[in-house]
Formats: sequence, C-alpha cells, structure tokens
Amino acid sequence: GGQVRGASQPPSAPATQPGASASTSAAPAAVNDKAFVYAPNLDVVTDWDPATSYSNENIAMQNIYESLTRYNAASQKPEPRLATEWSSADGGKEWTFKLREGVKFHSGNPVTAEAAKKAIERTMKLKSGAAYIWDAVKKIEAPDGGTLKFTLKYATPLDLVASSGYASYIYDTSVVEKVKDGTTDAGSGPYTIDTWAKGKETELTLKAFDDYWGGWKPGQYKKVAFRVTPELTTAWQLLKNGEVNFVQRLNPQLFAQAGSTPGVQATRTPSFQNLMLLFNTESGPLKDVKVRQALQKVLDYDGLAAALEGAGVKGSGLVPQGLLGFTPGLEPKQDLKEAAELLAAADYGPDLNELKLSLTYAQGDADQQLMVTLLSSQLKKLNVTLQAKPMQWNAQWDLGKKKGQDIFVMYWFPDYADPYSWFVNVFRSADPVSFNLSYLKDEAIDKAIDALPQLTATDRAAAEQSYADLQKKIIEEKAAVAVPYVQTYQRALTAGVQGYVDNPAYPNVVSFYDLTLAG
Amino acid sequence: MTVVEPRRRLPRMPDRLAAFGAVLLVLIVASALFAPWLAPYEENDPRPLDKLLEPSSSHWFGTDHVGRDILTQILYGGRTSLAIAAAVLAVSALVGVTLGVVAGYAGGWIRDVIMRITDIFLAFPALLLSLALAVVLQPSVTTVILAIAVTWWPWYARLSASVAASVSTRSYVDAARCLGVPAPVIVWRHVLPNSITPVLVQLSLDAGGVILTAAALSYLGLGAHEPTAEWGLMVQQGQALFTTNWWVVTFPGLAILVTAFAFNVLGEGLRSALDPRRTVIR
Amino acid sequence: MILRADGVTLGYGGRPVVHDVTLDITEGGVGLIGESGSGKTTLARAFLGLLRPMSGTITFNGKDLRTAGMKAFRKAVQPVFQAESLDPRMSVARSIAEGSRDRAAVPALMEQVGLDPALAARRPHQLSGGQRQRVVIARALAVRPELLILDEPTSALDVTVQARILELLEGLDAERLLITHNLAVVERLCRTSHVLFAGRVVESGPTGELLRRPAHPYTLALRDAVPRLGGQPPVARGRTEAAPASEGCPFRLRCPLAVPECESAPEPREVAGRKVACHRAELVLSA
Amino acid sequence: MIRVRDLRVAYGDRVVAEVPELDVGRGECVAIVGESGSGKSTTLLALLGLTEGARVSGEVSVCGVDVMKARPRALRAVRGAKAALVIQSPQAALSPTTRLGVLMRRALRLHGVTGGPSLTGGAGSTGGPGTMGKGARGIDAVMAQACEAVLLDPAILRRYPHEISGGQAQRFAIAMAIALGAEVILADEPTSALDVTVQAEVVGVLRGLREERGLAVLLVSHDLALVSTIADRVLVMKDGVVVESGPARHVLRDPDHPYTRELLEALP
Amino acid sequence: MIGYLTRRLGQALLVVAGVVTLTFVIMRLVPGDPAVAYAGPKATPEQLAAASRQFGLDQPLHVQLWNYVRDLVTGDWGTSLRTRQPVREDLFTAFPASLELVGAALILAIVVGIPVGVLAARHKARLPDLGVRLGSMLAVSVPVFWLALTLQTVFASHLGWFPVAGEYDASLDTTSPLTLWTNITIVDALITGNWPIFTSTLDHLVLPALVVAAYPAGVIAQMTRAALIEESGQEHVRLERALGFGETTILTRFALRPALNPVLSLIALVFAYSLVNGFLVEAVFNWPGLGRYAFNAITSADTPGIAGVTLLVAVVYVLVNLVVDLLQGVIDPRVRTR
Ligand SMILES: Nc1ncnc2c1ncn2[C@@H]1O[C@H](COP(=O)(O)OP(=O)(O)OP(=O)(O)O)[C@@H](O)[C@H]1O
Ligand SMILES: Nc1ncnc2c1ncn2[C@@H]1O[C@H](COP(=O)(O)OP(=O)(O)OP(=O)(O)O)[C@@H](O)[C@H]1O
Ligand SMILES: [Mg+2]
Ligand SMILES: [Mg+2]
Ligand code: NI
Repeated sequence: GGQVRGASQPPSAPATQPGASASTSAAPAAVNDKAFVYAPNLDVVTDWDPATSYSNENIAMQNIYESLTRYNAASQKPEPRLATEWSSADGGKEWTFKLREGVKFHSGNPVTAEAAKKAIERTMKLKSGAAYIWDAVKKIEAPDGGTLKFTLKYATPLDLVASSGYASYIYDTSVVEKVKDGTTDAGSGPYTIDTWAKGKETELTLKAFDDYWGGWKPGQYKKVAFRVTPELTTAWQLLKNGEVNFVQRLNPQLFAQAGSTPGVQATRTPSFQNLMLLFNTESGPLKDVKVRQALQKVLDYDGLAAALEGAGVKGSGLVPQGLLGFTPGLEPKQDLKEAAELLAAADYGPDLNELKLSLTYAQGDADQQLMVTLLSSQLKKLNVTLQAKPMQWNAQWDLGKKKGQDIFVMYWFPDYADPYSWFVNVFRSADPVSFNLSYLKDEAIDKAIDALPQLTATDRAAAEQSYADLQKKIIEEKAAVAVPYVQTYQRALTAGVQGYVDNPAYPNVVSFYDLTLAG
Repeated sequence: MTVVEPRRRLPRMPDRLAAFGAVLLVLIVASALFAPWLAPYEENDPRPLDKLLEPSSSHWFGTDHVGRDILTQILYGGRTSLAIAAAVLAVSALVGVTLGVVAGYAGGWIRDVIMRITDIFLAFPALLLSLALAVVLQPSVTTVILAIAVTWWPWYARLSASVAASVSTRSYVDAARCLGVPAPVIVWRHVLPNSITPVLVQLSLDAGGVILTAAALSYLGLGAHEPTAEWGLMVQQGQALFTTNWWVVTFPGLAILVTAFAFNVLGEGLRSALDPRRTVIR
Repeated sequence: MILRADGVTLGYGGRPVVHDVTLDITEGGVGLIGESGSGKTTLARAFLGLLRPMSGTITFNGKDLRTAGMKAFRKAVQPVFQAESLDPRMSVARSIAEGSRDRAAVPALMEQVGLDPALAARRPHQLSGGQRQRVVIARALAVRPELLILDEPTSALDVTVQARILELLEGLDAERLLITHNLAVVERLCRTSHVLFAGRVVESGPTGELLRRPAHPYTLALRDAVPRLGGQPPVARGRTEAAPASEGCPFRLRCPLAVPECESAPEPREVAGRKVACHRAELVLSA
Repeated sequence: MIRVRDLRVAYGDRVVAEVPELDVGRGECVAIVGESGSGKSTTLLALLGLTEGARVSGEVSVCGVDVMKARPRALRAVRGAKAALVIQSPQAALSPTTRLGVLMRRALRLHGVTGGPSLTGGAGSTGGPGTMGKGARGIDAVMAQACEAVLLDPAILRRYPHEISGGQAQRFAIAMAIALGAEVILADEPTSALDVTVQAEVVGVLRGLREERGLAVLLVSHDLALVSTIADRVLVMKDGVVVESGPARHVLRDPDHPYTRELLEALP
Repeated sequence: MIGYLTRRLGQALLVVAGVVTLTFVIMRLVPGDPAVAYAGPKATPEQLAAASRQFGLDQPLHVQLWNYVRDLVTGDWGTSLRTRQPVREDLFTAFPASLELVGAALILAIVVGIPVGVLAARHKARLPDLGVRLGSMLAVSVPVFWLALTLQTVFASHLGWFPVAGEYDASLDTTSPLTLWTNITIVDALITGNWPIFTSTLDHLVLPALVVAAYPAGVIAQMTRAALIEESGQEHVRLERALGFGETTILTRFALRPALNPVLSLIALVFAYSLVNGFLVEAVFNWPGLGRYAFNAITSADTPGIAGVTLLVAVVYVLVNLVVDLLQGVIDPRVRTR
C-alpha cells in the first residue's frame, strides 16, 4: 500500500494557506493560524540527536530544545533560560544552577535536575559534535530536583558554556534514542516536530508545544515551516510574494531593495563571525615578519567594506564587537606606501624581486572571492603575484595541515559566545596542526591563552585586558593574521512579523516563539 | 508552349548559415584576440567606488560588483572561454579519434574493448565526472579543460569508430592491404583522412556546448576562478544580482549565447552541406 | 597453377556463406559466375588473403597462406575491384604508386592502361568511371602481379567503356580470376569457369562448353535468362523468389526438375568433361 | 496514352533532356536507351511532373491530362491512378516501415478505388463508416487479384519491404499499377539491380500485362539486348538529346546514327 | 531476439561494472578525507578517527573496493556524508522528482521538436525552415541558468502567471494529503485522483520544464529535420510521389517513421543527460531533484552520495538505451532482424 505524505492532521481539518498573504491580510488579534515559513539555503536537518548535532539543524533545534542559559548579545552576558539563576565558587571551579519549575519535556516527563544531569552526561559520553564544551566538567550532581551542581577540573565560565548553540541542550534521555528518524523529539522548547521529509522542498514543519512553560498568546506562530531555497534570487522573489516569511541572508543589493519594498522589512546585525587571513609564519616568504606586515597594509579595507556594502564591516582586532575582549583601536588600515617600504626592506617590490604567494579560500563564497579579487589586484601593483585557489573545506584544511600555502583564508566563529575560541583554537601552538593555520608558536602567547578561562570566570576586567594585550601581540607584533571584516547578517522578513531580534550568538536561528503577526 | 518553372510557394532562402556563423565567429575571435586594444579599460581593475554602475556611455555594459567594466571583462573573458573550447576540443578529438579510428579499423576484440570503455564513460553522467574531476584537481582553467575533455572524447571515439569501420570496408583499404601497405600506414593514410569530416563538423557543433559546460563549471565555482576573467564565472558572480542589477549577468550570458550560437550555426551549416544525418549531443 | 582453394569454408561472424569450395586458378583465365550474394566476392577476398577461411586451406605455390611468408604472396596477387576502389583524397599518381612506391614508373603505367599521363595529378572524382577503372588496373599492375583478381571490373560502366576495358584486360599478361554476372564477358576472357550457387560450386568446366550445354539446372536457367540482341525474350525457369535450400541440393526449391532424391546433397561428379553437383545432370544435358 | 512534343528539361542553365517527339499508344512498349547521364530518367520523371527544381517546357499529355498545365491536385490524380512508376532499386523504392499491404491500401484509398461495384470511380474515397467494411473487403479483393496477376502470393502484402526479394519488390510495384487501374507503366531501369534470372521473370510479367491487359509500357534501360527483346519502338539518347528513334527492329538492326552503332558494337 | 537481448544485457552489466570501478577510483582520488566531511569542520582528531573507522576508510584499498561492491549488491548504497541518511533513501526522494521534471520536459520537447522538425523539412530551404533552424540553434545555445532566471523573473515574479518555485503548494499536504505509490508526485496525484495536488504540480512544472526542454527540443527538431530530409531523399519517396501522395502525407506517413530511429536514440541520450544537468534549473526553481542532490554531494565531497548518483544515472542510461533498442525494433522492422 502507499504511504501518505504530510498531514499529521486528519485531512478533513481545513487549514488556511500558510504565509500566502502574511504581509497583507492582517489577521485579527485572535489566533494566528498561519505558519511561519523560513527559507534556509541548505537542507535543514542532518542530525536529530541533541547531543551530537553540530550543523544547520540548530536553526530548528534551538526552538525545540532548550539549554540552561541563553546569551544576550546586548548585555554581553548569559541570561536565564531553563536555569533561573546560577552562581560560581572556588575561583570558577564550582557552579550551581537553579532550574525553572514546572517545565515539561514534550514527552510529558518533568525537567528535573536529575534529567538535566543525565542529558549532559550523555552528551559528554558521546564525545561528538561540540561535546568538547563540557570538557572542563569533572562531576555533575543533582542535590535536589531544582538544583544542578557542577564541579570542574579547571576554571571555566560555565554559564557561557551552558548557553552554547550546540551540545548544551537539556533533553529527555528516556526518549532520546528514538529521535533519529525525526518523528519525535526529546526537547522542552516551545515547538515540536510536526513532519520531516528529508530531501523535500518543505523539509520540516514544527508545531507549537501546548504545554510550553512560557504559555501561548494569540498572535504567536503555532506552526513553522522550513522551505529549502538554494538560490538567493528565488528566495527573494518568494519573500516578495509573501510565500516565505524569512530569508536568512541577502546580498547588499537585495538588502537595499528590501529596505524599499513594501511588505518587506530588513534587518542588519553584525555577527560573531569574522574572516581571517592566516599567514604562514613558519615557512616560505611570509616567514619574514616584514612581509606579513606589508600584507596587512596592502588590503583596501575600506574599499572592501564598501564593496561588501554592509555584508561585512571592518572590525577591530580579532574579537567581534558584542563579545568580551572586544578592543577598539585595532582597526586595520591600508597604507600602500608603508607596505611598499616593508616589502622593499625584504627585497621585494616593483624594481626588486617578484614575490609569489599562494592563497587558499573557500569555494563558492562570494565575499571571500571579492576580498581575493581586491587583494590580488592591489598586490599586482607591488610586483606580488597572488595565486589564489578556491577549495572545498576539507581539501583546503588538508593542505593547511600540511602547511601547503602561504595564506589560509577562513571564517571563525565561537560555538558559545566566548572569544577564547579564537585564541585557543587558532593561535595556540599545537602539534599536529589543527586550526592554528598560521603555525604561530610562541610560549608566552600560549601561556597567556591558557590563563584566559579562569580570568573570565573570576575577573572579567582582567580578562578584558588580557584579551586586548594578546590581540595586539598577535596582530601587530607577530603579524600572524589580518582580519578584513566581520560578517554582517542582512536578513529580510515579511512586514507583518513583529518581535524579531537577531542574536549573533545563535547564527541564523530565529526564535519563532518571540514572533507575532501584527494585527 | 508551356513553361513550368520550379514551384515557388514560399521564397527560397539562400543557405548561407554556415557563412553567417563563420563571420560571426571570426568577429568573436577577433574581439577576444584584440581585447587589449578594444577594451575601454584595463583588465581586472576593480574600483569598488564605481561598482554596479548601470550601462552608460562610459561603461557600455555597466560595471560589476567590484567596479570592473563588464565590456572589458567580457572581451578578456572571451580569450579564456575560447581557449578552453579550443583546448577541450583538441584534446578530446585527439584522444577520441585515435581510439575510434583504431577501433574502427581493427574491429574484433580491440574494437570491443575500446567501445566498452567508451560506453562506460558515456554512461557516467558527464557533468558529475567533470565536477568530480574538477574537485580532484582543484579549480583552474586547466582543470576545466581536462574535466570536460574526459567526458567529451567518447563521443568522438564513437563517431569516428563507426565512420572508420565503414571506411575500412571500402575497397581502397582492401586494395592497400593487398599492396602490402602496413596497417598503421593504412590507418594514417586512408582511414583517418576519410573519417575526419564528420568529426570536424561535430567539433564545430560541439564548441558551443563546451563553452556552455565550461561556463557551468565556473558557475559552480569549479572552473576558472578569480582573477581570471571568464564568462561563466562572470555569470556566476552576477547571478544573485539578476533582479537588482540585470546587466551584470545578462551581458556575459549573452556573450555565451552568441558564441555558442555562432559555433552551432557554423556546425549545422557545415553538416547540412556535408552530411545531413549525424547529430551527437554534447 | 599458383593459387588453390582446398575445401574452403568462408563466412562472416561465424556464419558460413561459402561452403567447402575446392578450386584451382589455372592458366587461361578462370571465371566465377553466379547470382548476387552467392559468395563470389567472399571467395575472391579469401584468395587475396583478406579473409581467413573458417576451415580448409588456401595455398600459394603449394604453401599455406596462413603459414607462408606473406611478403612474396602480397604483391603477387592483386585485386581489381568493382569500380570505386580509389581513395577519394589521393591523386591518381599517388594511388598508382602506393604499392611500388615508385613514382617514376607512373607515366609508363598510365600509358599502358590507356590513360593520358597528364591526368596524374587529378583526383578520382575528376575522372570518368572508365578512367577510374583504368587507374585501379594500373595500381595493381604497378607491383607486377602474377595473378589479377577481377571482381566485376566493368559492371558499373557504360557498354562502350566496358568494351574498351575488356580489351585492355585481354592484353595483359597476368593470370586472372574474373568475377562477373555477364556471361558474354566470361566467355571472352576465361578458359575455365565455375558456377557458384548459394556458396557452393555447382558446376565447373571449360567456359564455352559450359554455356553451350549446361549440365546443372542453375547454369541452364542462368544462360536462358540472358537477353540476346534481337533474340527471343529471356525465359524465366523456376520460381526465382525461393531462397536456397539449407539442406540437400541448394537449388532444389527453384529447380523445375527437382525430384525427392534432391533432398540429399549431391556430390560433385564428372559429367561430359566437367564437374557437376547435381543428381539430374544427365537430364539437363539432354534438354 | 502518352504524347510528348518538344519537351525540354533544364537544371539551371543546363539542358539535360530534350525530346522532340514521343508517343506511346495503348498496348505499346516504347524504350528509351542511352548511356548513364544521357537524360533517360529525367525524361521519364518529367512525364509525371516529378522533376524537382527543374525548368520544364513543351507539351506533355498523359492519359489525356496536360501535365504541364494541370493543377497539383489533378496531377496527383494522374500519378498512380493512370500512370504508374516502377523504379530501379526495388527495396529502396518502398518505405522500410510500411507493410506492402498498407502502402497499397493507402494508395487505393487515395485514388478512390474501393473495389465495391457501386463505389468504383467515385471521388469519395474516404467513404462513411458504413461503407468502410464493404469497401475494405472490396479493396482486399482488388489487392489480392493484383498480386496474382503478377504471380505473387497475396500473403506477401503482410510483409515489410526488407522481407521480400528484389524481384518480388518489382513485381509488387507492378501489382500496384494494376490495382490502381493504371493504363501506362513507366519503368525506369526496372531490372538493372536484379539478377538475370529474376530479370527474366519481371520482363515476363511486363510482357504478359501488355498482351493481356493492353497496358502501355514506357521502359528506360541501358541494356540494349534486353530492350531489343520487348520494345516495339526505341529512342536512343545521348547527352540529353534524342539521336535516333524508330521501330525497335529497324533501329537495332541497321542503325542510322553512329552513336547507336557504337553502342551495338560494344555489346560483348 | 532473445540472444540479442541477453547480449545487450551482458554488455549493460559490463558497463555498469565499469562505472562502479571508475566511481570507486574517483572517490579515492578526491582529496581531503571523507571523514572530515562527515565529522564536520571543527572535528577533533578522535572524532576523525571514529568517522574513518565507521566508513571503513582505515582498511586497505582492495578491501574497500570489495566491501563497496558487496554493499552495492546487497542494496546498501552507503550513508551520505552530507545528509547522514542512507544514500538509497536520499535517491528515492530525489530521483522521482527529477524524473517528473525531466519527463515533463522531454514530453514537451518531443511534442514541440518533432512537429517543428517536420515543418522545417516540409519547407526545406524556405522561410519556415530557416526559422526553425535558427530557433533550434538558439535553443541549444542558450545558457540554462540564464534562461531559468529570466523566465522566473518575468513570468513568475513580474507577471505572476506561474509560481516562483517549488514542486507543488505545500499547504495541500494538509488539505489533501497524497498517497504515494510511485513517489512521483504528479503520477501519484493522477492515479489517486488527487486533483488539487495534480493541478498545483502541473502549474509549478511549467517554467522549469520549459527551461529543461529548451535544449532537447532544439536537438530533437534539428535531428528530426535532418533525418527527414535524408529520408525524403530516399528512392521510396519518389515512388510515393509517383503514386500521387501529397508532400505532407509522404513526410508524415512514410518518411517520419523510418527517420524516427536516430531521434529516438537522441532522446535516450538527452534523457540521461538531463537528469543531472538540470541541477541549475532545480536550484533556481527549488526542485528537490537528483541534479541538486548530485551538486550538493559534489560540493561537500560526499563520496557515497556522488557514487550513488553516478550509479543510478548509469543504470538509468543503460536501461533507457535498452528500451530504445526495443522501441526501435517496434518502429523500424529492419532493426528487428539485424
Ligand atoms: N562483410 C560481411 N559481413 C557479413 N556478411 C557478408 C559480408 N559481406 C558479404 N556478406 C554476405 O555473404 C554472402 C555472399 O556475399 P558476396 O559479396 O560474396 O556475394 P557476391 O557473390 O559477390 O554477390 P554480388 O554479385 O552481389 O557481388 C551474402 O549473403 C552477403 O550478404
Ligand atoms: N536534381 C538534379 N539537379 C541537377 N542535375 C540533375 C538532377 N537530376 C539529374 N541531373 C542531371 O541530369 C542529367 C541526366 O540525368 P538522368 O538521371 O536523366 O540520366 P540517366 O540517363 O537516367 O542516367 P542513368 O543511366 O545513370 O540513370 C545528368 O547529367 C544528371 O547529372
Ligand atoms: Mg560481389
Ligand atoms: Mg537513370
Ligand atoms: Ni539437384
């Protein structure tokens, strides 16, 4: 017999067209029976397990599962979610979280400290995806139903860790083994899975969880659909037609158009993701720090920002604004004269030797391509030939691990809102090479990096200072990296949607629960 | 007395399509060759402040997202695209015709082996093979050439094998064998020259297809890459701007269309002149 | 005698089309006649070493073609094929010199076959059918063959041209195996003849005798079907559309004289100075 | 049956056939002989208006229809129905994917031959659904009779062209002429692709039809010997011009023109 | 006939075996560790090792090839590194969607291409012929992505005549859920009488099918024209003229059928070709088909995914060619006896 596609409801129950006229026909403030349609550019879900999930599916999972805390980008601090309050002791090596009362998993089981303990322990045991965030945890205890106590091996800002976009979920371990096929979930969030059809255009639909602890108000969306739309122009046209409500990333031109299109609202938020040009400090022509410094000064940062038209903004240092350790005054500047002098000092230049540099960057990334275009045309004038190779990530990384290029271009963003991620992964020496693709090896720097977590957990001001010092050292003194821009999210929504806030700590995630349809 | 003239219900069209295609093509090739003299601006000269200017008297085709003159880029890009087409066709014809002619002349198990290999490559989805190869070899113009040639040669092998097989049954081949001419000489002197015409026609029909495929590969980011100017790449970069800045994608798209069209017209014209039947798809 | 087929079976792709043929090429010209598709060309190709026998042997001066050094044989036996056997891209001179690689001899050869040496630079399509056939002959003669195998050398030509080519052939001093539909031509050029039917030699003997008093019903039918100038209209004997029988006498389904005995294959036997494969040869002779 | 005066056929500027006079009467057999390219086929095709792209002038009437002036419709009615063509290569002359019977039936329908006594000669070849059954049966009978007239087994109608022999194909072409009630058969080298034994048979059929049914035959051939055995009158062409014409006996016994003489002498 | 079929089947198997080997070789050639693709961009060394073990990448090459073949034969086409679903299931969703699109496009191409080819042949060297030739050459020369974008912007976005993207209106899944039999939406909608989904799918199909059809329609028209012109140069056409048939009748009733065989081979080729090459169109029109799947697999170095698509397309190619061989026998009796 044939199987039936879609329809968790009986076919007799009529439903109105989702989103079809979300922007125009304002529904009365009564019930919002429209579905909110999100247009991702890739398949949504590849892994339904909240412990191991480490990909796009967090767009949906952040609405299905909840963690103890959530990062608030405005206050730059974690705020309550499943935990209502928390405190640390023993120089950041002991953390106690108080859990919210009366919260239920979608399975009907209550969210207790014991359940949370089991969930985190399972995540740690599976050691997959972003499970490393819990590496510092030595022991978890649940002294009573509402208290969760962590003992750590070393000091760490666990409130930040608990707000991570991945692997921080508290889930119902008694049903989690059944979530693989996407028919059920083990979460406690406002939404639960309605249908999932891998490979279909409308891949996933969510429906409201009626017993959500936050309760439901009229105007909130009780249905959410994910409609996979790989092409930007298609997504834009669907949005204009009101067929989708949210497009996660627009290019500058479409963004500009979105601003002036009736029925569409546009938002722009700087992200926590920045582009890095990692210079090979260990071998090749860039071993010479003067050449690296010259490179830092060659790139036309302002021209690039102008060309990006808001898709990226010039940052300051390694840490994007909105995170601890953001240090103003480290903005890069183009200075061709100085660059030429530095190069000449290293015997390169228009009248001296030709310099040949190889660069690898991500295939298919228009913004990186733009950067490469500008960089190579600038370098050409200085008798520097840039051989830029677009590569797929794993090929690029493979080559990088073998130290096969002079400049490695990549994005970096933290898994939880803590700048430590950049330093420990990218600039702390490691053998074999993993992500420290500038191959920087400096004991003093390593030591300073290792001290960061404890400072963050205990003395934020000291941590801030340490971050500032480290950035100056790495960028100015060692010239191991250039940071051309921090990405900006340029998103568009249908006009009737209210309550949208972009949280850069959770890239591309829309908190559907916070949205209402104007009426 | 009655004179019956040939019936003339519809006006007869002079069949000058081949000539038309040839002229068009000469113009295209010339414009690519003389790009440095024809181009109004310097190649690959981004001026971010002049980006996305509409077509005007100073930028006939407008400027792209980094402020390069699109006309200039198209003229230079023609060099890449045409060079790719020429190289792909040369490589695949060389491989395909060699194998095909040998298979066609030798017959028997040699033919079987060669044809089975050809079949395998034909059954392998061409674009996937190209894509896979492009991934293996890293994107570059050479990669594009190899990647497309790998999927292209079987057509020539097949075509020339069938033609060579029929040529090999001609009695002048038998006569040459009876005169004691060695097999390689027979292939070179008789079989090859007499099987080449349909291949040549097919080559000109295919050139357009190669340009389109190369464009598609670049479009996917697997072919030519910055700062090489190439039409497919230009389309790829401009594609997301289609609704806001139509000229960025339209002009390179038209360049591809016109060139592919010119090759097709030439090939089709040649074919109707020489051989009405054969068509092989790209 | 230089070339001899002994119990040769020939075929394409494992399917035999010529069965168990034994045949000598003797002096004075040998003719091969038979209807279209009876295997004449196939046999000729085998004699030229272009086709390997499925069974049986072909010997050249007593040596098996498969084992004997091909070099000596190669140039000794040359074909003159049905009309279009010139490479359309090669000039007359190149074609003629292809085997001998001796350009200097070309003008003499051309004159020998009655071609104006001024035509040397032309290509086949610039020549008439008769001229082309002469080039083909010259090319064969260039390597001084001992035997010419002529497969319908004139059938594509107009009668007037045909007559001149035949004259030329008569004057050559090489031995010849002539394949043709045209009985009058065989009569003129060949001392002995073999009649082929469905891949089998059904009758062989001196040409004149054979055509005057056929001993095989097929030879008879063939002779009577040939129209003669001002003569009686040609006569059709038997049902021509019947395919050759696969067992027994191959001609029996078309044979007006067939008897049940014909269902067993007739062995070739000597009758009235020639070899016939027919149970009813005596009856045919007396008709 | 056929009356030709001052026919001139030219491709471009080149005149490829010029026939001042050619008549074929009922039951007569006239032959055109000559070398390859002398314009024999062209002459024949011009009689049916089938010379594509040629300039034709003169007077041509076939079975009472003026071919030069007739509208395409009237011309198509003459073709097949009155004057039937039999061409050289037997199998190639039949569409490879059409069964012989289907071809014949289509041709019969086209010319309104239904076989039913009340319906013969009517222009309404398509007929209503009611007449179809009867008509179809009538057509079957006509087709069978035609086959028998040329010594063909009617079962052959179910075959495809590649399943029959050359002689059968030629006889089938003649059978079509009979079925369509043609009065003239125009035969362009009808036997040159056949074996002599088969050729004899086809010639026999043609002769029979002439004698029994009074069909007129216009025969094109380069085989003088063959022509001499069946033609009443002969036209000899050379380079597009008729060099000699007259009764067969006279032309072939003591020709007036040197070219005819040369032809005869060349016979082996 | 039976002998011929088994021979052809044997050849087909050989080809498929060749494709499998070639695929395996290419999979191993792709640089970068497939385990990296699976474990994600920030994987730790332990995670990489685990992924390697899971995919058997730590085994020697010949063992890998053997395992690969064994798995294929037992129906295990591996797990996609990208979607983390069994490749076979992925293909089971993607392939029918492509089949629907390519099928519709080919029907369109045939319905347009053949009559247009006949028209051109009928009026050879005259205005309609010139028009058809130029038109068909334009159709084969136009870059599909450009055509797709233009049609979408003009007919869907500006004029609103057709939907912008998608296979059918997803809301219909709740109002009139579709029972799946073949997994091809339009076919299932038709056989279960689900008219809302049927009409919606049809509506959504128009633009993408038009784009995919452009190239096939062009070549089919060219081929039909060429084959017909050649066929009408055959002797039999002269006989048919002499029998009094009109030109159009001759072309359509006598010449078209024998001329159809090369057209049919062409259609088979175009079919296999379009399955994957439609990926750009699929991307623009949100069509969740095989081309897009293949493209994603390639760009994310999803070797099992690539291998799966390759194998599927090869099998389809081989099958379609078999079917065409049989069809050619039906159309042209000469082929049967060959
Ligand atoms: N290359 C080939 N492959 C398969 N069959 C062949 C081949 N050449 C000839 N035949 C078949 O072999 C048989 C004999 O052919 P052959 O050419 O020897 O006849 P032939 O007596 O020379 O006829 P013709 O008088 O028409 O030249 C025919 O049935 C023919 O179909
Ligand atoms: N369609 C055409 N266009 C141009 N010239 C043609 C055309 N058809 C025939 N001819 C020319 O007209 C001349 C006479 O041709 P035709 O076919 O009538 O000769 P034929 O006597 O029938 O020769 P054959 O015995 O070879 O059949 C030839 O020189 C030929 O090249
Ligand atoms: Mg022969
Ligand atoms: Mg003729
Ligand atoms: Ni007998």
